[in-house]
Order: sequence, then structure tokens, then C-alpha cells
Amino acid sequence: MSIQEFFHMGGYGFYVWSSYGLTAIVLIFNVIQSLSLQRKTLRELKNRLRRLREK
Amino acid sequence: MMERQTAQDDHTEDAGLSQLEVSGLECIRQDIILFQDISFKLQSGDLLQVDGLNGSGKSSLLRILAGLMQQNAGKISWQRKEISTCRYEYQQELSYIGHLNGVKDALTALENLRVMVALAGSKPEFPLSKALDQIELVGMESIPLSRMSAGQKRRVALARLFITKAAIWLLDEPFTSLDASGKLVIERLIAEHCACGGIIIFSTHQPMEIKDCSIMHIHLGKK
Amino acid sequence: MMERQTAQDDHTEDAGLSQLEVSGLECIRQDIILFQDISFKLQSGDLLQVDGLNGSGKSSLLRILAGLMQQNAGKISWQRKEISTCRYEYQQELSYIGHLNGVKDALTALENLRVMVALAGSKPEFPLSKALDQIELVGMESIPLSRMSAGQKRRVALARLFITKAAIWLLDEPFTSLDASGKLVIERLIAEHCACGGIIIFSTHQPMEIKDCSIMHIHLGKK
Amino acid sequence: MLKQFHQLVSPKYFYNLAVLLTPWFAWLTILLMIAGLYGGLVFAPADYQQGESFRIIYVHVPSAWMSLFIYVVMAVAGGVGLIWHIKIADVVAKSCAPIGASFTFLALATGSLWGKPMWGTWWVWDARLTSELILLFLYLGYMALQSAFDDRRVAARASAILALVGLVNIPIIHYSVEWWSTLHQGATVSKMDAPSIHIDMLIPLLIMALAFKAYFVTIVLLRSRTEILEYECNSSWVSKLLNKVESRT
Amino acid sequence: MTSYWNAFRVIFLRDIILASRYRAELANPLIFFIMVIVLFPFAFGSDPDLLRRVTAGMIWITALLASSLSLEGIFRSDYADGSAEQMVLSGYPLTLLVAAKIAAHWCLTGLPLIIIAMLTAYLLSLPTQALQALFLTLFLGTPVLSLIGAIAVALTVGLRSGGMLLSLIILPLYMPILIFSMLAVENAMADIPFDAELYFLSGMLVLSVTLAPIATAYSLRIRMS
Amino acid sequence: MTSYWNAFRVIFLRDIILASRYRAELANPLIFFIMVIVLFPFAFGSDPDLLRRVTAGMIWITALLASSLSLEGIFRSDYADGSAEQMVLSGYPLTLLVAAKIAAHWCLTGLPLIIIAMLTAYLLSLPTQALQALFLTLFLGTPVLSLIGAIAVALTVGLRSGGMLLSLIILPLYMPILIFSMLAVENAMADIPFDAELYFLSGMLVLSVTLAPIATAYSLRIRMS
Ligand code: HEM
Ligand SMILES: Nc1ncnc2c1ncn2[C@@H]1O[C@H](COP(=O)(O)OP(=O)(O)OP(=O)(O)O)[C@@H](O)[C@H]1O
Ligand SMILES: Nc1ncnc2c1ncn2[C@@H]1O[C@H](COP(=O)(O)OP(=O)(O)OP(=O)(O)O)[C@@H](O)[C@H]1O
Ligand SMILES: [Mg+2]
Ligand SMILES: [Mg+2]
Repeated sequence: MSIQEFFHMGGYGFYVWSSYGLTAIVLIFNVIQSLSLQRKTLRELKNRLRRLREK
Repeated sequence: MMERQTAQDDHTEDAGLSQLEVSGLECIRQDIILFQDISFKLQSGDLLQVDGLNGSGKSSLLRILAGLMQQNAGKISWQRKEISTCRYEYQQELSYIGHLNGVKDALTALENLRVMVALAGSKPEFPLSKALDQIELVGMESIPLSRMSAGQKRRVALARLFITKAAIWLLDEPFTSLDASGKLVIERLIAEHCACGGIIIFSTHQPMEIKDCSIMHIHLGKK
Repeated sequence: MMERQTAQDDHTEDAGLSQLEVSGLECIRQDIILFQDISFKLQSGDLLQVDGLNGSGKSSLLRILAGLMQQNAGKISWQRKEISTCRYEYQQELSYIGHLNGVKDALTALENLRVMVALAGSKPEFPLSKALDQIELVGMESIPLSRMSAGQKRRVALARLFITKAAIWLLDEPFTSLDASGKLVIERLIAEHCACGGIIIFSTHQPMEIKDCSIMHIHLGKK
Repeated sequence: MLKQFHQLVSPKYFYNLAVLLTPWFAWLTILLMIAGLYGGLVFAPADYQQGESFRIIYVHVPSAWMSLFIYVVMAVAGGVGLIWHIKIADVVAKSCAPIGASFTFLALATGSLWGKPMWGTWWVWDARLTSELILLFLYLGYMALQSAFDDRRVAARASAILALVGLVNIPIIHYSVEWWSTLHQGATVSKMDAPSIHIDMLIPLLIMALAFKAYFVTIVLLRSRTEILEYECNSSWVSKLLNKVESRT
Repeated sequence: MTSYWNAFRVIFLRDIILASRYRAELANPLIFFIMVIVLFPFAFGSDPDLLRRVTAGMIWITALLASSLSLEGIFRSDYADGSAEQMVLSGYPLTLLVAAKIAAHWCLTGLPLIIIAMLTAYLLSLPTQALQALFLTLFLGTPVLSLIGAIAVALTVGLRSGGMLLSLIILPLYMPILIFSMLAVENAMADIPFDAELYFLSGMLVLSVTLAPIATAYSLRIRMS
Repeated sequence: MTSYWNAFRVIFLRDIILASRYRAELANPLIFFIMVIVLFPFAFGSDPDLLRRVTAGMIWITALLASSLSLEGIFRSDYADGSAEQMVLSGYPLTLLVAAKIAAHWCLTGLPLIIIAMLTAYLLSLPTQALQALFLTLFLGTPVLSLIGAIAVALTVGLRSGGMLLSLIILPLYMPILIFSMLAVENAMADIPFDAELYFLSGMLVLSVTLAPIATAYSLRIRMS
């Protein structure tokens, strides 16, 4: 099976690859979003702690 | 439009600068005659307190004077004209604060003040920030009224008095929910407005003190 | 259920007849600490006034005591039990009147009273007609509250106090809109309830006088 | 036993456990994903009816399964939090929602992409498709309700009630193909006795399903960690932890 | 026990009286319904066959909308005028009072709705067996709408984004009822037995009668704090 | 003149801000719409031909309901919190302020409604020419709904039997709009020109833009006293 055939998917390439692409995007987005949320929260909590300590 | 001068000047020079005359006023609600034959004449600098028990018709009288309700008999004239013939001019000279605050719970104090200014139809007397300062709400500009205490809401409603240029103030129990310092602010404001030649008609159940002003009284209902 | 006896008897014989204890109460709203470390202990016959400026947290404190709001820290116990563990018993001993009247505008005074009685969960102390008499609304039984004056509505809300058997009264500015005679009635009622061994916590901005009772004070907010 | 349970539901212990487990699940996800993708895209033979387009099954079906599964997890966790006041349960429930919504969206989108070549249309208003759409609304409503409250505890309780009430929809979505005559495929894989699908096609599908499960656990652990920190921001162990992180950076 | 019953009765009657005072609330879903039905032929043309096929669905959708819309107000005024506070603080379980309110709501909207719907269906000449199925599904379904809807309303009352949230939340919860009712009617039209659907609806009814008031009371309490 | 414009703008913006605060009001008609559309296939079965025939009518009925239901609240909160009093007493003609409120209402419900309706119609695969007719009728018709509805609302706000009266008054006024709109869509489906219907709708629009605010302001003033 050639690479071209593989991407062609018997004429269904668009549908198959959009499905897999979309899935990849959504799954990766979830990871990134969770990580950035974690980072943001840590930063905020640290700031809060600092503010409390200053008081 | 009313000018901020001292009351004395007004009275001697032009006694008719503002004049509100009421004669033979009658109000019937629920088949009960609340009051009858109410007549008085107010001029620049006059302060009239409407007294009476609960349900004696104080609010009804004030609403009639504001043009929000129709009297059953009698007439009201402003600058010698019947108010029904000069509704708009009269309303522009009028500021009414009733039992209801007339402010929006979902808006912040500042947004509410802006609406008031726009509806007042004239440039405000005061910058809004100063009005906020007067009602001691500085720092709470961006909180919607729904998250304020009862007294703070009432203060926002009363802030109308700082930004209006109206000559006649109709205040129905303005001191509701106010603490002592808030009450003082409003009392001072009332005194000032009278001194500047305004006319105020108000009702309250609370003991109060207005400096340098003689308060006229009108009593509704039996007793 | 509280018995109507004279306060003296209670105090000497059984000091713990009713006991409300608050310790370390804290309330945070809008990231502002309204109060912190509030502690007090009230027993049968005690009268506590909550003082403070507008927005200082009086209503919040009363709502927390009523169990309508959650405190951020601290605990409240009734008869030595935390109120969260005995919610129903506590609520049956409680009568709360807030800024909102908690009455239905579309119903008449009598209909409103009937609902109150049914919800109070016990036979009323008073026949309803007598309660109506006390709040001076005789003859207005069949008028819906929407056609009553502000003071008359407040009176209907306060009529709750005549028909409840609750020991603890939480009153948030009960005198709002009341005229002098209405205020007197409520003042008398408060004095009586204390004399009979009840506990009252209330807030008001108006000067007032309760006979034969020493009022404790608690001050919220800075000043 | 009881003691262990208590330990497990203590936020601090759970946090540490989550920190420990996250990388393991992350690696597991990656491994399974690679295996599943190879199996699905290369190893499995083309379907004799649908041709190569059937390979969408390897993302569509696991997503669809996960969309239902996660909802159940979320509702059960919410219920546990509601009844026993276990913070961890609240946290897990809240963390589930966005992932569940993502998978629901994926099931809809990949289903649509599959429907076009198979049925000749992106969308039909049939029972399974519409009910899956409604599941998405349910997730969105849940998240909206969570964010409508200022107080975390209140939000958790309120949305737990919603999740529990919404649970009735799950069996309806699952059985919708049997109850209605629809265009959608009937149960082919999940028939217990004999799956009517070729074994070479089935194995990659199961691997993909496992990969998605592992992914779900990874993300839930990750999000729960954040949530726990926020929930417990006043406790001493969190400030200690933050101090440690701070001094390190 | 009798005093429990008394509290239930008083709250129930209170809501009925209130609605009859503000006849608005009483008649709104009805007028709404009538409005839809009158406009119906205008909207769909007067092809009797088409009308017949659409009738049952139309009636159910309208019932659903009417129910969810009138539910929105069920706690709103109580919340605004402080009655909700007093109910929470009353000497009775909130569940009981909430149940009374829901019962009143159903009597005020569900019941008249059923009557009008049947009339409409008759006027639009729905076949008898479908009529019967429609009646049974409405009878079993509308209380469930009130009960489940009340939970959603209690969760969102007084919230900033209340209304939108409410619709978003209520929609998925109403879906199963609509689905099964329509299935029953369809089966009836095709002369297939529809017991299974009725069993399902009855099950939902029993479940929601027992659980929904508890959930509603709990939600309301949460919202108060 | 500029100060008139300013007053209009402020009231308009105030209502928009209010709606965006209580996102409820903003999105409710939309959600309502989505709800109807999603439940649609459950109610009518998934026969695409049937769906296509029912779509336009369904959309118009829903638009009508959404409009009249959201109108009900347009003066309610102003009346309850005293803002209406202050508007009546303001230094500007009430007509102007009322016009601003109606404009805001249309922007908040009519406009998004049109967008969603078009989307829906597309999703339910309405033919293109019908789509166009639907758009035009909605565009001309929904402002009329807001304008006419406002009169009725102003007449009945705060009245005991407000809602019922309102619906009774509004319904006959809405009917011609619905009828002509549906005629236009039907004609479009059959490829017949539908100018006449559009002229009628435009005429209604012009008439109601000029007269409705005056009538509304007058009614409101009557209600205050
Ligand atoms: C937007 C369109 C679609 C949606 C929303 C959708 C939704 C779903 C859902 C929710 C499931 C899981 C059901 C369960 O576990 O009970 C599922 C399973 C499945 N779907 Fe779809 N689907 C769509 C289109 C398609 C298409 C076009 C095909 C193939 C022609 C397809 C084939 C399958 C198969 C084979 C399963 C597995 C059934 C099983 O459990 O054995 N789907 N789909
Ligand atoms: N619903 C609310 N949500 C959030 N914050 C609120 C809410 N109500 C009041 N607050 C805030 O809490 C503070 C205290 O309010 P509270 O009503 O307890 O004051 P108060 O002492 O009763 O004042 P007043 O004398 O005006 O009645 C206020 O400053 C206000 O900003
Ligand atoms: N909306 C209304 N419709 C009909 N009658 C009313 C209405 N509002 C008040 N009334 C009646 O009019 C009388 C006077 O009411 P009003 O509000 O003027 O009294 P008030 O003097 O302001 O009393 P308060 O001190 O309690 O504010 C009351 O006895 C009441 O019965
Ligand atoms: Mg009054
Ligand atoms: Mg207060």
C-alpha cells in the first residue's frame, strides 16, 4: 500500500482525515487547556498567598 | 430653570420665581375620602412636611402633585398655570422620589446615575463622581445594586437629588433605610435646596431637624 | 415551645430555658470581611440590637442567624446544639422579618395572616381578628395589599409577631414605614416578648425606646 | 478499610495520588493511542460495504461511548458528593464535564462526517442523533450552572442535582436505535453474545476505546488537581505546597 | 399529620387564589394554547391530512412550552417578595410546601391544558385511538413536566443568567417525556399497542412524584444561602 | 434635538445592558427557538418531506410566541421598581423613551430571532425561494410584532388580569401579520410572486412605527394614574 493510497482512503480521504484531525485537535486542546488552567490557578493562588502574607 | 442664589435675595426681588399653588384638592381611594379641600401655596424656599398616620394619604398627595395620579377634585398650578396645561415644563422642574427607589437592580450605581442624568434632561449640577462621593458609595461603582444593602440602594435613589436641577422636590419618606449619617446628608441637602430657593414637599415618620429652615406642616387624616 | 411566664421566674429557676450562643462568626461578601469573631450568648429575656452603618452587615448577620445564609466561619448553637444539626427544631423557634415583607401583594391582610399561621406550624397565640386589631387594620380585611399604603403592608408583615409562638425573633429594621403609633405597638410587643422570656435580635436606624428592658448592643463595621 | 477510604477522600491525599498517577496514565494513553491508530488505519481490513470510510469508526464509536460513560461518572460522583459531602467527588464531577462535552461534540462531528458518505447527508433529525445533541446541551447546561454560582460548594450541589436528574437520558440515547427505526447503525459491537463485526476490526476498536478511557482519566486527574487547590486554598497544606513550588522557582 | 396536611392545603390554596387574582397566570398557558391552535391552520395551510398528522405533535410541543414558560414564575415572586425566605424558615419540611406549590401549578396549567388539548384534537378530527393515547400521555406526562421543571426553576431562581440557563437545563430533561408520548401516539395511530410507553411514563411519574419535591426543596434551600 | 437623541440612546442602551446582565432575557427567545427545533423531529417524526412542509409555519408560530412572551416583561420590571414613574416624570416625551424601549426589544429578540430562524430553516432544508420569502416576512413582520405588542403590554402592565387581557388583545392584531407572511412563503414555495403580501407587511410596519409608540406612551400614562 503506497502512502498516496493511504491518504486517499479509497476516495473517503476527506471524511476519514477530517474525523481523525478533529479528534486530535479536540483531544490536544483539552490537554493544553487543562495545563494552562493549572498554571493560571497556581499563579493566582501564589499571588493570593503573597497578598495574605503581606497583610 | 432655578438659579442657585440665596433664598433671601429671591424672596425680596422676585417673589414669584417659583410658585406652586394647590387649591381644594381631594382624593378618594377605595370609596374613602382620604383628604378634601387641601389648599396651600408654596414659594421659593418653602419646605412643607406632610404628616399623617399610615394610610392617611401622604403618598397619594405626593403622587397627585407629581402628576402621577389624578385628583378627584381641586387644582394644582405651577407658575400660575394649571399643571395639566403645561405638563412638560412642570415635569422638568420636578424631582420625585417615592417609596419605590426607581433604580435598576441589575445596573451599578454609576450606570443608574447616568440614566438619571439622561432622563433629567439637563446637564447635571454635579459631576457623577462627586454625587457618588456624597452618598458615600465611592469604591462601589462597579457593583450591581442587587448586591448592595437596603440603605445603599436608597442612597443611589437619593443621589438623584444631587444631579437634578429641578426646583420642586417631592420626597416620600426619603430617610427609609438610611443610617444616621445618610440622614444627615439628606437633611443638609434639603436645607441647602430651600436656601437656594427650591420648593420641597416631603413626608416622613422619623423625627428630623433641618437647620435654618422653618418647616410648614400639613396634616392628613383624622386625629 | 416557649411559655408565657414572667421573665423573673424563668431566669431564677431555669437559666437555660432558651439559649442562643454564637462564637467566632465571620461573614465575607464581595471579598470584604464584613465581620469577624462575633461572639455572644443570649438567654431568655435578652434583647440585642445590631448597630452599624449602611452596608456594615447587619442584615447579613441576621440572615446567618436565621439560617438563610451560610457563615464563612464560626458556629451558632441553640440549646447547646449546633443549628445545622437541629435545623427544624431551631426553625420552629424562630421568627424572622427582613427587609422584604414576605407577604403577598395580591392577597388580603386576612389571607396573608392565614398563610402565616399555617406555616408557623402551631396554633396561633392570638385569634387573627385580634392580631388585625393590634396592627390597626380592622375594616381593611378584604383589601388586597397591593391597594394598601407602605406602612399598612409593613404592619401586615409584622402581624406575624402576634401570631407566632417562636422564642427567637430576628427583626431587620422592623420600624420601616411605620408611623409613630405603629412603632409604639411594636416597641411594646418587643418589651413584652422579652419579659416573657423570648430572645430578640434586631437592627434599626431609628431612635427607639423599650421599657423595662436593657438593650445589649453589638456594633458591626468600623467607626 | 474504612480508614483507607477516608484517607483516599482526603483532598491532600488525593492530590498527591493524582500527582503520582497522572504521568502513568498519560503514557498509557499515548501507547494505546499509537497501537489503536496503527490497528485502525493500517492493520484492519477495509469494510466490504463501506470501504475505507468505515475507519471513522475508530474515533466515532469510542467518542460516543465516552460521551455516555463520562456522563454517568459525572452524575454518580456528583451524587456521592451531594450525599456524603465528599469534596473529592465534587471535584471529580466538575472536572468531568468539559471532557464529556468534548467527546459528545466529537461523536456528533465524526458521526456527521461519516453520515455524509454513508447516508448522503450530514444530518438527519432522527432519534439517536438528536438525543446525542441534547446530551451536549445537558453538558453545557451543567457547566453553565457550575459557573453561575460564586460559591463552590453551592455550585457543586446544585449541578449535582441537575446531573442526577439528567441521568434518565442516558438509557434513552443508548436504546434509541432499537426503539425507533433510524438510519443509525444498531448495536453491532456492544451486543454481548456475538459482536457482528470482524475480529480484526474489533480489536483496534477496543484498543481505541481503552485509549480514550485512559485519556479521560489523565485529564480528570489533571483538572481535579487544579480544582482541589482552589477548593482548599485556605488550608495549610496548600499554602505549604505553594511555598515549596515558589521556593523552587 | 393533620397539621402537615393543613400546611399543604394552605399553600396549595394560596397559589390557586393568587393565580385567580392575577388571572394572568391562570389563563396565560391556556390563551397561549388557544393562540397556537387558532393560528395553526394559518401556519400550516388547511390540508386536513397534513393537519391531522401534525396535530398531536403540535399539541405536545405547545404543552411543553406552556409548562416551561409558566413554571418560570413559580418561585420568582416568592423569591422577590420574601415569601420564599418565610417558607424556608417555616415549621414544616420545605419539601411539603414545595410539593403543594407544584401541585397547584399542575392544577393551574396541566389540567386545563389537557382539557383544551383534547378539545382541540377532537376539533382537528384526530382518530379516536390517537385521541385516547394523547389523553393518557398528557395525563401522565404533564405532571412530570411540572415536577421536573420545578427542580430546574428552583436551581436557577434569582440567578443572573436565570432564564437562559433554565431553558437550557429544562430542555434535555423534558426530552424523554416528549419522545415517549409521541411514540405512544404514533403507535396508536398505527393501531399498535402502546403499553410500553405508558409504563415508562407512569414510571417517570412515580419517580418524579417521590423525588422531585425533595430535589426542588433542596435546590431552593441551596439558592437561599 | 441632540438631547432627544441622547435620551433615546441612553434608554436604548440601558435596556440592552440590562438584558445582557440578566442574560436570561437576552437569550430566552433564542433558546426557546432552539428548543422547539430540537424537539421538532421528536414531535413530528423524521419524515423529511413532512418536516419541510411544516417548517415555515412552525418558525413563524415560534417567532410569534417568542415575541409576545418576551414582550410581557418589557414594562413589568420598570413598573415594579419605580423606573416607569421616573420615565413618565422625565423631561422628555414619553413617546420617545417608549420608542427606545421597543427598539431595544426588537434588537434583543427580533433580530437574533431572524438569524436563528434562517439557520433553522436552512437546517430543516427549506427550499431557497421559500427561505428568501421567510427572511423578508420576518424582517418586516417582527418589528410590527414588537410595536403592536407594546401597546397591549402598556395597557395591561400591573393590571390584575394583565396577561390574559394582553393575549386577548394581541392575538387578533398578530393574526394578519402571520396570515400574510405565511401566504408569502406559500407563494414562494409554489414559485408565485409574493409582492402583494410584502407591500401589505411594509404598510403595517410604516403604520405601526409611526403610531404605536404614541399609543404605547399614552397607555402607560393612563396606567400610572
Ligand atoms: C451525527 C451523526 C451521529 C451521531 C450523533 C451518532 C451517535 C452515536 C452514539 C451516541 C453512539 C453510541 C451508542 C451507544 O453506545 O449506545 C454511536 C455508536 C455507533 N455509531 Fe454513531 N452516530 C452518528 C453517525 C453514525 C454513522 C453515520 C455511522 C455509520 C454509518 C455510525 C455508526 C455507529 C456504530 C457502528 C456505533 C456502534 C454501535 C454499538 O454500540 O455497537 N454512527 N453513535
Ligand atoms: N445579595 C448580596 N450579594 C452580595 N453582597 C451583598 C448582598 N447584599 C449585600 N451585600 C454586601 O454586603 C454588605 C452588607 O450588606 P447588609 O445588607 O448586611 O448591610 P446592612 O448592615 O443590613 O445595611 P443597611 O443598613 O443598608 O440595611 C454590603 O456592603 C453589600 O455590599
Ligand atoms: N394602589 C392603590 N390602589 C387603591 N388604593 C390605595 C392604593 N394605595 C393606597 N391606597 C389606599 O389609599 C390610602 C392612602 O394610601 P397612601 O399610600 O397615600 O398612604 P400614606 O399616607 O402614604 O401611608 P404610609 O405612611 O403607610 O406610607 C390607604 O389607606 C390605602 O388603602
Ligand atoms: Mg406612603
Ligand atoms: Mg440591612
